[in-house]
Amino acid sequence: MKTVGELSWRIGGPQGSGVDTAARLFSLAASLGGLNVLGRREYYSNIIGRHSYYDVRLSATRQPRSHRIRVDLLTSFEAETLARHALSVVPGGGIIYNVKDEDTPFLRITFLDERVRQDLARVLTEEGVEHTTSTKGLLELAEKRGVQLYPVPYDELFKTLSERFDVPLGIAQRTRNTLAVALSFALLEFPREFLKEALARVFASKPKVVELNQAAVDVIYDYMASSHSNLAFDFRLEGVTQDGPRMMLNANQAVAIGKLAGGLTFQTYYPISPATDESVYLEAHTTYRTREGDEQGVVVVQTEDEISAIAMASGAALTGARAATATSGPGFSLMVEQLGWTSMTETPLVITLYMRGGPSTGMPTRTDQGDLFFALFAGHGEAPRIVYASGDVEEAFYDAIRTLNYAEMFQMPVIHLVDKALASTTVTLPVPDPTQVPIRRGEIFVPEEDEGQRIVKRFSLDTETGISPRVLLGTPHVHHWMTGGEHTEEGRVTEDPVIRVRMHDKRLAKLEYAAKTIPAEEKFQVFGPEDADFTVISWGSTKGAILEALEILEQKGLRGRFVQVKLLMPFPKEIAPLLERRPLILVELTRTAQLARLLRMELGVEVDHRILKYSGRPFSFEELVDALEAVLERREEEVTVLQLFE
Amino acid sequence: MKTVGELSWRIGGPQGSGVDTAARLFSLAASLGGLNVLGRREYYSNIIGRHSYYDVRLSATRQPRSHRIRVDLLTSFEAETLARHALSVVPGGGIIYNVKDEDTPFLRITFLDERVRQDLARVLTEEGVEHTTSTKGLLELAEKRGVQLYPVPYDELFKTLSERFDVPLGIAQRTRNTLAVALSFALLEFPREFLKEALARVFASKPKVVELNQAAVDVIYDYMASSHSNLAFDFRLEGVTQDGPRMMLNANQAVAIGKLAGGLTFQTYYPISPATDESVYLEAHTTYRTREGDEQGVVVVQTEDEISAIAMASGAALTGARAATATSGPGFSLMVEQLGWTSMTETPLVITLYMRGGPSTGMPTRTDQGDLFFALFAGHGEAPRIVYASGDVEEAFYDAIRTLNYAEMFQMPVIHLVDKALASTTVTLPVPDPTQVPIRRGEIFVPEEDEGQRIVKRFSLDTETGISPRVLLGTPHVHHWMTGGEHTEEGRVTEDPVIRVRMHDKRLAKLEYAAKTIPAEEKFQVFGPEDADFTVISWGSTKGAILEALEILEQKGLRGRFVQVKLLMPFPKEIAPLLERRPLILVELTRTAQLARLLRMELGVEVDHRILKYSGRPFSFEELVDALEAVLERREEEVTVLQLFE
Amino acid sequence: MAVETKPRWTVKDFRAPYEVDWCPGCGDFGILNAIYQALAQMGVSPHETVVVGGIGCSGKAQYYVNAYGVHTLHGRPLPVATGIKLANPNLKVFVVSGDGDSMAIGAAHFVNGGRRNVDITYIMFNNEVYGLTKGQASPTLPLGLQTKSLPEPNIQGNINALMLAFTTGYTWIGRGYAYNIKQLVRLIREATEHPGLAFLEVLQPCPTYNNLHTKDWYQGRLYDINEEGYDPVLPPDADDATRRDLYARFMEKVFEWGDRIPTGVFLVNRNLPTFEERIAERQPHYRIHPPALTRIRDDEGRSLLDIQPFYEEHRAR
Amino acid sequence: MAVETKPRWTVKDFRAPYEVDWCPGCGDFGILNAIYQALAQMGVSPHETVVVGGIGCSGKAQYYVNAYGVHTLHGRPLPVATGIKLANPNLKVFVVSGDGDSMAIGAAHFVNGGRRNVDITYIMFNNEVYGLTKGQASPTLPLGLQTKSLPEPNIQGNINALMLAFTTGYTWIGRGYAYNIKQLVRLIREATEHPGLAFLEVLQPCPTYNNLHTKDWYQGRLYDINEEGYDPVLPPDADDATRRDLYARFMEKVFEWGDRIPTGVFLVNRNLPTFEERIAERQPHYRIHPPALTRIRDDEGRSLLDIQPFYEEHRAR
Ligand SMILES: Cc1ncc(C[n+]2csc(CCOP(=O)(O)OP(=O)(O)O)c2C)c(N)n1
Ligand SMILES: Cc1ncc(C[n+]2csc(CCOP(=O)(O)OP(=O)(O)O)c2C)c(N)n1
Ligand code: SF4
Ligand code: SF4
Ligand SMILES: [Mg+2]
Ligand SMILES: [Mg+2]
Repeated sequence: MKTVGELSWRIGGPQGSGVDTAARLFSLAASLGGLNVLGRREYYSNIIGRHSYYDVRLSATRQPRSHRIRVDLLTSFEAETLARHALSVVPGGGIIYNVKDEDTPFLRITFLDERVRQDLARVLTEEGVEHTTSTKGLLELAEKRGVQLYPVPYDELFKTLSERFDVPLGIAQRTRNTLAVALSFALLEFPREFLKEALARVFASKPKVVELNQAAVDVIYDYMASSHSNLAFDFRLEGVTQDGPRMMLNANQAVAIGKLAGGLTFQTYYPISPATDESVYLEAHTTYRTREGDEQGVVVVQTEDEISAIAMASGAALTGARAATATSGPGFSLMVEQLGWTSMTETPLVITLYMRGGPSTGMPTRTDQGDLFFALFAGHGEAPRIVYASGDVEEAFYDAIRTLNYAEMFQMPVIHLVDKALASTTVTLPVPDPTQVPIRRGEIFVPEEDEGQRIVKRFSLDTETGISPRVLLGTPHVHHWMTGGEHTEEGRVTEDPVIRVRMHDKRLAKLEYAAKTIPAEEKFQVFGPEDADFTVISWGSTKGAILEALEILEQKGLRGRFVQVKLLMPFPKEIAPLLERRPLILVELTRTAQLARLLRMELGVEVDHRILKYSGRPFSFEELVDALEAVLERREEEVTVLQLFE
Repeated sequence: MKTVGELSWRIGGPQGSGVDTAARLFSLAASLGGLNVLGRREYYSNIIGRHSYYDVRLSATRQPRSHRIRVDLLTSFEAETLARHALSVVPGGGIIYNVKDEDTPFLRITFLDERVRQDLARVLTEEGVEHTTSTKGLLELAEKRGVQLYPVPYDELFKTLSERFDVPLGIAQRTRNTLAVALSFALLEFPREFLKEALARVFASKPKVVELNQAAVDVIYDYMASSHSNLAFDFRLEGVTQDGPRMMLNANQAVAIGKLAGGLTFQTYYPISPATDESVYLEAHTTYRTREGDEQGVVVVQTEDEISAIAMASGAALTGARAATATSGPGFSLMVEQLGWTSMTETPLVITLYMRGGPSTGMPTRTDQGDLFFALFAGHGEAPRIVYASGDVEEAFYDAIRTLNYAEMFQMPVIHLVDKALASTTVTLPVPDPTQVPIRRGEIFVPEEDEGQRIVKRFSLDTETGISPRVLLGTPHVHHWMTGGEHTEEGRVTEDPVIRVRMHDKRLAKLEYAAKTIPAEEKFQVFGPEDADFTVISWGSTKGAILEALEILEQKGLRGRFVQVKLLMPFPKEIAPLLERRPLILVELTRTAQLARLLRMELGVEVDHRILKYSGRPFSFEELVDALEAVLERREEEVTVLQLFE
Repeated sequence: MAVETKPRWTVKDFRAPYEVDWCPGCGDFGILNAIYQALAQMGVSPHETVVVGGIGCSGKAQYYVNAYGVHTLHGRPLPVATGIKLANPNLKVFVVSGDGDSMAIGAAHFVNGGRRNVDITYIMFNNEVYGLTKGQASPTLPLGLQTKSLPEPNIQGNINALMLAFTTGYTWIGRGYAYNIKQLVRLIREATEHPGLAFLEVLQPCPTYNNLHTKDWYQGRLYDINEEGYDPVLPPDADDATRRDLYARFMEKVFEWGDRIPTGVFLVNRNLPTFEERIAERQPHYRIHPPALTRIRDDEGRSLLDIQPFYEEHRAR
Repeated sequence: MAVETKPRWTVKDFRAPYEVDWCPGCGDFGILNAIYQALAQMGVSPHETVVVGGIGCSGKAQYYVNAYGVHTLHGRPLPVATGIKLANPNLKVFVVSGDGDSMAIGAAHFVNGGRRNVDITYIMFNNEVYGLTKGQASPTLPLGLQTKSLPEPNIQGNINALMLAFTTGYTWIGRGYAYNIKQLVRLIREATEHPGLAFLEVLQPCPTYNNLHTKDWYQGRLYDINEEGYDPVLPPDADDATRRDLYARFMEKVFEWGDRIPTGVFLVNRNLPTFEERIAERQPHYRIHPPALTRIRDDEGRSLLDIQPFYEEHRAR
C-alpha cells in the first residue's frame, strides 16, 4: 500500500541553476492541488555554483510544521546532489537523477567538502558496497536499501523537446526545472493540471515560456509512463479539496506584509543575508492600497551601512513615523550604539533581527539562535528594550504588528527575533487578517490650541508607569530637546545625580509596565496537557519541529507539554509554574543553551536536559523525536544533534 | 584634641580654573610630607566653566582606599563650590572661601542645576536659617553646625603679592591654586616646605613660576597666622617619616605603564572620556628604555573611529605584536562586530574598557558599572572572550600585564574592565614591579627550516585544550588564511556542518581551559575572616570603599567578609563555597544588580541584599557603612545610595 | 501657516533660556549668533525647526537654539537628520557637527549623504581639533602642525572639507568664518534656501586648544570669493565646458590656503533633484502622506491595509 | 632573503589549490589572474605577502591567492591591513575590496586612510553593485540607472572612486579593467612598488547582476591615458602651477565617462612621507624593532621595562 498525500521531497543543484524555481513550481502545484506545503531552503553564501537544496513537505491532512531529514523522493540535476543526499532517502522512496551522474567520482565534484568525501567513503565502506568513492556506490547502496532508482536521460529529453516543438536546444534546456518537477509529479501520479496551472502563474508575464513548459510537462508524463515503473515506489499524491484560500509565504515576506499592516511608513536597511529579502520586498511594495481605497505606503531607504540604517530610522521615528529596520547579526552588532540611543531617548523603533550562524561572519546563510543574549544585553549601560521572538511564519506576520505597537506603547526599541530558518521556510497559511491586531500608538502629546511657543517636558517625571507622552518633532506650539546623554524633563543634558537616578528609574520602570501590560498570550504559548510527563521549553523557530515531535511521542505514550517563550525581555515570570512537570527539557539552536541560563537567571529554574543543534541547520521533528527519546529514556543530560550530510 | 594626620580635603571651582593643579599640589606636598594620599576627581563633560571638584584624603598611617563624602576642609574659589559643598563639611571642620562669595544668590550661579537650588532652599528652610536662597544661608547653617569659617580676601592677597613682588596683578592671580593650597596647609599647620618642594616639582620647567608661587606660600602662611585662628578647627597635619618610595598614579596611567611592562607594542585609540588619557599617556611615552639599556617602544595610532581602532589593533595582533585598544562604552559599542571577529579568528587582543555612566552618551565623565553584561555578551553569536576587572589602581597595573598574557595564552579578546572612578582616582602606591607578572605568550608555531612553502593548519583541531599554535603572519615557509566566517583548519571559509560544530566546540573549549589555567588568586580575592557574620560580593572599583567599610563595621562588632570577583568570564565557579556565610550582600554601581543576576545564572546563588548606587558617582566607605548597617540591622533588601550634593 | 511679511520670530525667540557652556572666546558663539539671526530672518517658527547635533563642543549648539533640538551620537547627525527630513519634509532641518564628527567617525555618512541630496543644511564647525575630548588632532588639521594640546606634531594628513563635499555630490557648498557673522548669516540663509543638501564649513577658532589658527591668525587672510566675482552657480543647461570651467575654478579656490583664505559660496547646483523629489517620483503618495503624516489606522484602531493584493500575489489556492 | 634575479615563485605557486566560487564569466577572474602574474613578476614570496579582503564577491579574492590571506569584516580591510603593515613593515600588504565595501560601509576608513599614506596596495573591484548580496546598487552606480536586479532605477547618486581617493590624499591612483590583464599586471606592480598608499580601481563586469556595464559595453570604450601621453607624476619640486596643472588634468580625466573611458595611472605623488616613515621619524627604534619584531621579555620571561623613569616622572616621595 502506498502512502498517499504525505511526502517529503528534496531537490538539489548548484546555486543559480533554478532549484528555487523548481521548488516553487512544485510547492505551488501541490498547493493548488489542495495539499498543505512547507518548503525549506538550504544554500551557501555564494551566487552561482555551490550546492543548494530545497525540501518540500506535503500533507493532504494538515499543515506540516517542520522539514524532514528523511527524504521520500530526491530529484537531482547533477552529481553533487546525489553525493550529498542519496543516503537520506528512505527505503521505498525514490531517486530521480541524470543518467550521466551515475558514476561520478567524488573527487570530481569540486565543491564537495573534503570532510563529506571522507565520511561518504567511510559509510560506503562500512556498508560493504563495492564503489566507495563515487556516486555509483551511493546508488548501489540505495538500491540495496530498497530505494527506487529512476535514471533519466535529461539530454535526450531536452532533445526530444527541442525537436518536437522546434525550439533551439538551449531554450529546451531552460525547462530543466519544470522537467525535474514533472518527473517527480509523474512518478507520484499527481494530476499534471496542477503543475500546468502553477507554470501559468509563475511565468504569467511570459506566455511563450508557459506554453513550452506546459508542453514539457506532457513530454515528461509520457516519458515516465513509458520508461519507468513506480510500482515499488511507496508514495502517491492526489488532488484533494480543501476549505478556504491559502497564501504561500516565508518569514521575510510575512514580516514585510505584517509591517505594512502595522502601519510602517519608514524602513531602512543595508543589504545582509538573510534579512535583505524583507526590505527588497518592501521596496517592491512601497505603495499599497488601504481598505478605504487610498494609496499610501512606506519609504524604504538603502543606507551606506547599518549604523546609518538605525540612525535614520530613529530620526524618522522622532517625527511620529512608524519606523523599523531589518538586519542580521553583523549588522545588528553595528547598530548597538544607536540602539542605546533609542532606548535613552525613548524612541520607538523596531529592529527585525534575522539570526544566522555566528559568531562574526559565521555562516551567513545558515540558521542559529545564538544572538539571544546579545539581543538582551546589547549596548553599554542599562538600556531597556523589548525582545520578542516569533515561532513560525504566521506568527511573524502578527508579531510584526505587535512589535510596532510595543515600540510605541513602551517607547523603546523592540528587537524582533526571527532567524534564517524562518526566513527560508515557505508555508501555506490562511490569509492573515491585518485587523486582528489593533494598532496602538501609545501616549502622544497633543498641544493646546494657540498656547504660544513653550518648552515642553517631553520626559516628564510625573508618571507612574514611566511613560511620558511623546512629543513628536513638529508638534506646534512647543519644542524640546532629546539626547543620548542623561537629561532633564525637557530633554537637556544633565549630570545632576538626583535627576539621573529618577530618569534611569523611569526608563527602567517601563519594562515593568510592559510586563504588566502585555497580555500573557502574547508573552508565551503553552501546548499540550497540564499533567504532561515532561515539559519542553524553547523559543523561536524550533516551535514547529517541537510540536510535531510531541505529537509523535504522544502516540508512543510520552505526553509532553511545550512552553514557547515569545517575550524574552521583560521576561515573563509567570511561566515558572508552567515548568513544574519535570523533566524540563530545553531545545535550542545554540551551543551554550542560552534560554536555560536565562531561566536560571530570571526564575531560578534549572532545566534538566538540553537538546542542542548548532551546525547551522534547523531541527526537524524527526531529530527531536530521537533526541527527546534519548533524554527521556536514557536520561542524557545534553544531546547535540548533528547530521553528517545536511 | 585635634585629629592629626587624617583628613579629607575638598577643592572646587569651574573647570579649567586650575582645580586639578591645586589638587595635584596638595596631594604631592602631602605625600612628600610622608602622608598617604587618595585623590578623586569629579567633573563635567565640558572644557571650561562648569563645576569640578577634587577630594583628597590623607592619612599618616595607612593608604586611604576610597574618598569620603564628609569633608573636613573645603576650599573654594567661588560661590558655586560653596553652594554645592558647604553642607558636606563636618562640625569642627572648616571652609575657606572668598569673602566676595559670602552672599551670592543661588540664582546667580548660572550652572547650578535647578534641582540643586530647590534642594538647597528646602534644606535651609528645614534647618531654620534665615537666608534660604543664597550662600549666606549656607554659611549661617555651617556656623550653626560648628563648622569654622575662613573668609579670605583673595583680591587683596593678589594685590599684596603683586605689590610685594612687583608682578602685574594678572600674574599674581595665576597663583590662585597655590593660594588655595597654601591657605589649607597653613590652617592645618603643615610645614610649608613640602608645598614649596611640590611647587618646584610641578613647575620644574618654569623657575620664575616656582619662585613666585613659593613666595605666595609665605604670604599666605603669614596671612593665616595673622588673620585667622584655627583653635576651633579640629584637624592638623604634620610631616611623618615613611618607608620606601612611592609613586602617585591614577588608573589611566597605571594601565598605560602596565601595558608597556606587559610588552605592548601596538595601541590604537579614538579619543573618548574617560579612556583617552591612557592613550595620550602612551603617545607621550612611545619610546622607553629596557632594563638592558635598549630603546624600544610602542606604536600608538589615533584612528578615525573605534571600529578602525579595534580593526587596526587586530591586524597588528595577527603579526605577533602585542596589541590593545582602550575605550569607553560608546566606543566599545562600535567595536562589537570586530570583537566577534577577533574571537572567531582567535586573535589575541586587549580592550581596556573604561566604564562610564550609560546608557548611550549617558554621563561621559561619571562612573558606572553598567557595562558588565554587555562586556560578557557583546557580539552576535557565541563568541568566547575573557572579561577581567580591576579593583584599584595598583591592580590595574598588574592586570594590564595579565590581560595581555591571557589574550595570547587563550587566543581570544580580553575585555579589561576599569571605570571612570578608577581613572580619576589618584593614589600613592609602592613602585610597581614589572617583572612580578611573567610575560606569557601562549603557543606559537615555529616552522621547520627549509620545508618549502606549505599551507599550515592555523586552526588545527588536533587539540584537547582548544588551543592551536598561532601562526603569525609572516612566518616563513608556511601560509594560511583567516576569516570571521566559520572555517577549516587552514582558515578557509566553510559551511560544512561537521567542521562547524568541531570548530565552535574548539573555540568554546578554550574558556574551560582558561578557567582551569588561570590561578584562583587571579580570579578572585577574599578578604576577612572565614567565620564572618556576613559576606559582601562585588567587583571592580568598589573594592576600596568596601574594604574600609568592613574595617569600620568590624570595630562595631560586625565581622564581614569580602569576595572580590576579578575574572567575570569564564566565571570562577569555585567561589560558590565562599558565599555561604550569609547574609550575602551585593555592592554594585548599577541599577539592575548585574553581578547578582550573574551569580544566579552561573552558580544558582541568590544574594540576600543589594546595595546600589547609580548616580554616576562612586561609593565612599561612609556610604557603605551606613548601607551595610541598614541591610544588616534593618534587613532592607535593596539600598540605593544617593547624595543630593555630589 | 499664514504668510506673513514681517517675520513673527525674533532672534530673542530663538535664544534658548539656558546657560551656554563653551569656553570664553570660542568661535562657536559667533556661529550660534549667526544661526539665530538667519532663523529670525527666514521667518521659520521654532516648532518647524529641528537642529540636529553630533557630539563635540559643536554638537552642543542645538541646545542653545530654542527649537526642536536632537543631540545624536558622535558622527551620526546626518543620518538622523535624514530620517527626520524624509519622514516629515515640512520641517527645516539643520545639522551642526564638528570636523571630527563629520570627517572622522561620521565620514561614511558624510560621503554617502552626498549621494542623496536630501534638503538639509549641514553646518560643520571646523576648529581642526577635537574640542570636547581636549584637543587631539582632527581630520582637518594639516600634517606636521602641532597645536599646544598635541604631544607631537600631527602625524596624519588633512582632508579638505569643501573638496570632499564636492567629490561626494553636495549641491551647495560654502565656507564662512565664525567671527564674520554678517557673511555667515547670509551663507546660512542661502544654504537653507537651497533645495538640496547644502554644506557650509565654518572656520572656527578654538582658543583653548588651537593656538595656531586663532582669530588673530585668520585676521586679514579671509576674503569673500563672491565679492571678487566668483560665480558659484552651475547653470541648468550647463554644457561640459561650462561644467569643467566651474570645477576648475572651484578646485583653484578650495585649495587656496595661507595668506589668502577664500570664503563665500563655492558651488550651487540646482540641476539634481532632491531625494524627496526622487521619492515622490517613485511613489506620488509621498507628497500627500509623508511617513510622519500617514494615517495608519481607522477610527477603531484597525489596520488600513487591504490584504487582497498580497493574497493575489502569494496565492497558493 | 637572498637576492635572486629570476623570481623564485611562479604564477602557479600563487594559485591556491582550491575551487573558485565566482560566477562563470565574472570579471573577478581577470583581476585574480593579474594579481598572480604581478606577484610572480615582483618575486615576493607567499609568506611575505598578505592579501586582506573585505566582504563581498571581491572579498573572496584572498582565498584564491596562495599567500597569507585575511578575510576581514565588511568595510574593514583597510584598517586591518594598516595594523598588519604598521606592525610588520616587512610584509607586502594588499587590500582587495568591493565598491560597497570601500565606499559605503568602509567609507570612513577609505577617507581617513588617505591621511596616513601607509604603504599598502588597495585594489577596489568596481562592479557598481553589491554582488554577494544579490545585486543592490552600490555607491558607484550612477543615479537613475536600473540594473536587472533593481526593482526601481537607482535613487542615489554615485561617487567617483578616483576622485575620492584624490580628495583624501592617496599618493598613487590608477584604474584598470578586469579583462585587460596585461595592463592590469603593470598597474598592480606599479601600485605595489609605489611607496605609500596606492589606490587601484578595477572596472569589473558582473555578468550576473550588472547588465548595463558589461564586457560588451566596455569593449571599445576604454583607453590608456598614459599611452596618450598623460603624465601622472607630481614632480618632487612641483611649484603651485605644476601642481594645479596636474590636478586640472586629473580632474578632466576622472570625470570622463561614456564613449571614452580612461584607464591607466592618474596620479603619482612621492612627495609625501609614508606613515611608516613618519613613525620612524618620531621614534627611531621603529625601524629596528617594529611592533611585531620587538623582544618583550627576557630569557626568564620577565618584562624588559625599566620602571625607573616612570618612577621619576610620578614620584610621590
Ligand atoms: C563613539 C564615540 N567615540 C568617541 C566619543 C568621544 N568624543 C566626544 S566629542 C569627540 C570629538 C569632537 O570633535 P569634533 O567633532 O571636531 O567637535 P568639537 O568638539 O571640536 O566641536 C569625541 C571623539 C564619543 N562621544 N562617541
Ligand atoms: C556588517 C555587514 N553588513 C552587511 C553584510 C552583507 N554583505 C555581504 S557582501 C555585501 C556587499 C558586497 O558588495 P561589494 O563590496 O560591492 O562587493 P561585491 O560582492 O560586489 O564584490 C554586503 C552588504 C555584511 N557581511 N556585514
Ligand atoms: S574647547 Fe575649543 S571648541 Fe570647545 S568650547 Fe572650548 S574653545 Fe570652543
Ligand atoms: S555576483 Fe557578480 S561579482 Fe559576484 S561572482 Fe557573480 S559575477 Fe562576479
Ligand atoms: Mg572640532
Ligand atoms: Mg561590488
